Amino acid sequence: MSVLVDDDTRVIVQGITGGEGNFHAEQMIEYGTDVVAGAVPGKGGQEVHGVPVYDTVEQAAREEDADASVVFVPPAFAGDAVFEALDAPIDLAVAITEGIPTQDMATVNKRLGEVDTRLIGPNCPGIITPGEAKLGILPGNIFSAGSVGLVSRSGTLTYQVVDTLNDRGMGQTTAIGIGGDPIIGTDFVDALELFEADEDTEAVVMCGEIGGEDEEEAAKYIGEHMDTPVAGFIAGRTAPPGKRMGHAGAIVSGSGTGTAESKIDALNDAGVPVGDTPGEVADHIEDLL
Amino acid sequence: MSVLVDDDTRVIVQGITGGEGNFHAEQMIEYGTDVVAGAVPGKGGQEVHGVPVYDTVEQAAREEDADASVVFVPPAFAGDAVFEALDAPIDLAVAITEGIPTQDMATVNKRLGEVDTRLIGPNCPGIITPGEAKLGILPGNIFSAGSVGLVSRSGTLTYQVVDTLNDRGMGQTTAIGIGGDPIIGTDFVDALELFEADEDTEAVVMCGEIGGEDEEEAAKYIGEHMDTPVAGFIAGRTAPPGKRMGHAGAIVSGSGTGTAESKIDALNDAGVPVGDTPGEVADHIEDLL
Amino acid sequence: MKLHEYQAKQVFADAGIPTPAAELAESVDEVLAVAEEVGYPVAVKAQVQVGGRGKAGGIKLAEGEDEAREAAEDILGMDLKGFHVDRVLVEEAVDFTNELYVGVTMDRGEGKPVTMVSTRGGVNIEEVADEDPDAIVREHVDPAFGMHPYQARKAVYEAGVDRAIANGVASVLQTLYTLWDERDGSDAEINPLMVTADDEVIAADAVMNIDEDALFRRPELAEMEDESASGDELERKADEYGFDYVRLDGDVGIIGNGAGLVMTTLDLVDHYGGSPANFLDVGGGAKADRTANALDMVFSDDNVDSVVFNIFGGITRGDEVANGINQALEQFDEIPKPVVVRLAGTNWEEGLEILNEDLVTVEETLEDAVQRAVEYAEVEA
Amino acid sequence: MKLHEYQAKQVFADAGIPTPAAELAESVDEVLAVAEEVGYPVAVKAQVQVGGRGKAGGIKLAEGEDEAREAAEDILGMDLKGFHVDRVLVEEAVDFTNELYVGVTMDRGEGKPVTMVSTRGGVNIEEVADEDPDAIVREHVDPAFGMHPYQARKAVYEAGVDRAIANGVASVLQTLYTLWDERDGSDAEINPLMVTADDEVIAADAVMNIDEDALFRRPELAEMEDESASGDELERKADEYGFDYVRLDGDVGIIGNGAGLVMTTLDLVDHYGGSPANFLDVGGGAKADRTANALDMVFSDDNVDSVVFNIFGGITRGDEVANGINQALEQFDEIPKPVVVRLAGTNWEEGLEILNEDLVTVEETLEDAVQRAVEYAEVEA
Repeated sequence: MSVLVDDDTRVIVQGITGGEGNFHAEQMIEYGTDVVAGAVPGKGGQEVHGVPVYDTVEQAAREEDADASVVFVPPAFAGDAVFEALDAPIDLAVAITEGIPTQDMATVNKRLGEVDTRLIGPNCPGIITPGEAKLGILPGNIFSAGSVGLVSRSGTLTYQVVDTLNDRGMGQTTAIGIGGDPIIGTDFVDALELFEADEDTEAVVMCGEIGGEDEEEAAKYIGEHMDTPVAGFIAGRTAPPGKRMGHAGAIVSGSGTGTAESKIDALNDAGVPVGDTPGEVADHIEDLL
Repeated sequence: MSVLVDDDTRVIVQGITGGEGNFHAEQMIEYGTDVVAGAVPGKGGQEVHGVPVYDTVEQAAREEDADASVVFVPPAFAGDAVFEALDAPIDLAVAITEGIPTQDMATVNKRLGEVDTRLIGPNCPGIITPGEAKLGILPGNIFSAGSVGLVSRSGTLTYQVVDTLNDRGMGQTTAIGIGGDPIIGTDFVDALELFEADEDTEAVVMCGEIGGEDEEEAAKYIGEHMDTPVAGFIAGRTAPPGKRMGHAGAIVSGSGTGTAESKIDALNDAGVPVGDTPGEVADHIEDLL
Repeated sequence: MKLHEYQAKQVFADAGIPTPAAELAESVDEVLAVAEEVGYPVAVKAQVQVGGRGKAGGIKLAEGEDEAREAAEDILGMDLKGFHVDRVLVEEAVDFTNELYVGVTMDRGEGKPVTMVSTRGGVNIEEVADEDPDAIVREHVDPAFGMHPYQARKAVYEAGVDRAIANGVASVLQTLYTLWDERDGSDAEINPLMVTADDEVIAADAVMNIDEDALFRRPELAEMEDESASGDELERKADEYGFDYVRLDGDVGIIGNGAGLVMTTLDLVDHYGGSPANFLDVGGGAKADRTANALDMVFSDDNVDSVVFNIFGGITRGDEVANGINQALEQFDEIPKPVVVRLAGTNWEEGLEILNEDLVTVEETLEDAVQRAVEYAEVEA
Repeated sequence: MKLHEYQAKQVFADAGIPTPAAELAESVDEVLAVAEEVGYPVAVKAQVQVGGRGKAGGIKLAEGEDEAREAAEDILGMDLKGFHVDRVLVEEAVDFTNELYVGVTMDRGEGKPVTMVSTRGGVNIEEVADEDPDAIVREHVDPAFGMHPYQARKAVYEAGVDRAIANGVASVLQTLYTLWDERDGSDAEINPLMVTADDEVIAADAVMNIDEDALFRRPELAEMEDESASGDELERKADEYGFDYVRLDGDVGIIGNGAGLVMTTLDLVDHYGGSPANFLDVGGGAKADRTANALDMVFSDDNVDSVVFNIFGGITRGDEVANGINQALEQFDEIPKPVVVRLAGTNWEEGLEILNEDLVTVEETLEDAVQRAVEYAEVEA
């Protein structure tokens, strides 16, 4: 078992004729993902990497019986592309695009409350179930199948943690990069709920960052609702308050909330050990398994 | 029993300091309606007819524990006033105002799908439970308590039908004027559902009009779901197609739908007798009771 | 409120929708001058607000000056379904390979806007809607979000529009929705949207109707309103008085308060063998002067042989109506047509006491009042 | 992107929010001329994008010409928290009876815009938020509907604003929301919104920050962007190179790909007893020239004693990074600071083969690389 995606997931790639979309569609196919269609307005009827392209997501979903879509569309048009996926409808949309205007995401967020589609991202590396399917830009070769669930706000930090887990022989059920933007579709709590419900996930690594209060909410959820053990990591403990560190989300706002300290405290209070280094996180998971 | 309003209903009057609002608030109070507050921005702290006025509907609802609001606000501001009532929140909003721009009502309609508040109107005479409460501009003295439910798109036609019923000694449980605008909050089917669920309503008169397809939908609902007998009346049988007859809703559009003939046929097919005159409607109700 | 074709085209063009080169002309000389400017062939199009202008001879094509003069002479000053033509649009005739339809309106059943695209443009779209509804693709818009660009593309591709022009058509539809939304449109349509040999699209006709209730916040459109918009003198008068009025072809004049009740009065006239001359709703709370104006309206109609005046008081008070009727009738030496009055509801008894029964016939019930008016009309006719 | 006070005030004034009479001045003479025009007393305000300008001496009140000259001489040319002041706003000093706060921002927790009103204006609003959160009324806005007028009124009445000015404040808040919404604001604030003795409201300060990701569709705002906005030369350079860069005060230079991983690298430097000199994210898919630029940045920082270069390849390929490092370092006769490289992920083996180990120290794990860089820094320091 796994979370959200597996080798039965039938995937559309929005923007498959663009540079990024084209490259990563190929990577996904090579990894074994069942990419069944592309969707690019005006490019219907073409084929890319042996996959038929449709003019609209709705057409692609209907004709190819797809249930997920990965969005590689430039930021100016990505909000519209995500709406198109939500309304197609489709079960899962994964938005890789970085730099979508925040107000566009606020209206997407409103729509998410009205439909059954789940959104991962934007500004995220995607989701992978090792050995089965990957939707996004995660480098497939560094993941290995196993029993640890992983959820992270950051891409390369995920890879670092996965690498450390692999070194200890601990593979992953599914890894979800939820993205670093201020407004995202799937947050820590949503992801943790999925891992809690997944029989094969025996422990979860949660990689947070300074800024916002998602990690604090996640700690609350873990304390109140989770049986599956969780170990945490919080990046940005040495970041000075008020400085923008890459991710728009990683701004320490207000006083006392959103800091690494408040997040680590909240997690510890919920019984979640937090590692100082990726190695320590792996230690904790070893203990918990 | 009755439908939606009774002598326990605690009513706010939005626009109570305006001409219409002031006059009808007094009429409502005289009729015995429990008017507990007025709401007019900038007029908070005043009293009108012994009723305290608040600056916002939310304040009025909270302070006076109100559960309904009647909107007497000029058309340019009425859409906003209805939104305010929906979000207060309140259980029932009755919009009397005529001439609200249709696009304003389209956004109100969207919001109605997200909240639990019921809206009656706009451009309607309101709702009355004879002897208990009236919310709107219906002349209280012409109604009498009894066992007939009444739902109508038109104000004065309602009075005509009620007058005829009274002449035969048939009083009303509740009468609802749903309004004649293209977009309204409560339609025939909604009102019929309420009457079907009301134990005291033994028969229902439904007064429709040419235009739209609400009567056809109502006929379908009656045929499939109603045990309470219904008699119908359709105004506009001699109206030429395409001519605007007062109510914006009363435009015969398309061919074959929205005409008096299609509505009468649909009702007859659902077993609903339709009177040619108000007197014939009363005859039918006498037969059905 | 309906915009003229030339006004709607101006609004569309200002928003970036391609329209043919054209100018308004009010005389034969102006027609020839404009035709010279835009270049032959040209279409000469009567600017009156009726459907089916082409079939009625209100649109003519001219290959050169002689034909243009002939067309101008034929159309300017003609009577088109009751409307006097005093202006024509002289427009570049567009060479097209295909005709589409795009439109936006409010779907009252759904309570939300709907946009429409069809490759069956250039014909009576209502007929297409009846005979082959699937030939018109409908895409509803959530009014809170507005139209997403993907929706315009989806509608266009679903309608089977050629991929070569799909972007152009989607862009026109998106702009049309925005116009409709921002100008409080009731309907906005382009039929046909012509496709040229080099895959350009161009709005060859333009319909833009505005929600009357929203004109207060669209002053730039309100000032386009045309006093002569209605071809019927009485209907223009009703506009002045602020009545909801529709002229019909019977002989029983009808006045009442509230659309539903007035329609019912019409129906009863028909039911009792008469024929309604009009629909006239004086509205709620009608005071004495409105009552007098309403009688003036109905008396002015030569077809009317008798009048039924049916008021059920709610906001409207019977005593005020009665005063209005007395005032209006007392100025006549002889009452022009017999008037039957029925008052019910608020203050009906006071009203009946006030009414001068030398001038009117009073009936207690609606049915009796209508029957009496029908009888009078039969006698007068 | 932050607008200067004078720019934000212009945007607000254009939208109809009252602002004091004011003009920009770049010399003492200009200050005096403007002061004469707007009339004494005036405020002379440094136009640099830092908080707490007043406390730092960047805002001075002048009752007459002498004080104005003094203020101008003091402020023009001063160094304000690292920013050189070359422009001041000379503004009519408003006589006020009360100071309010109004603001709009995105509530990321709720994922929707929030508008705020407080009667505790004129002070550090963050302190109010901490000490007495209920003194700030928050009204969330559904972004699909936009702000309903009733919401502005509700927020204003709930905040306890006097009824006499409630309409004025509600109208300012509504306009502020519309501006924020239509210009892709991240924050829009007026603090204080001054209330005058005759119940007028006037924006005495103005904050308007724009979502960088949306500047592409706000060209009129993008062109207000100020090249000198950052006071730090290296941060300006990072802007040019398109790096996410923050200068810190330690001695270990840090380069990496991906914000989370770079922050983790900073944390590890700290964990192993070192002190980070900067945050530098080269981003995804960094090619050779970006790699070289990143090294140039870090070498330019005099505080840096050693560099750790940590790449975990996903989109970014280890071989390309290695080439970039070689290219950048081969141009030096002597490497300015010791560089520790750790490559993992996509093509890391190819990368290690390419890397010139005469120029850099290679470590296999993140922990080892950081520890080595910390050691080097200790030696160099």
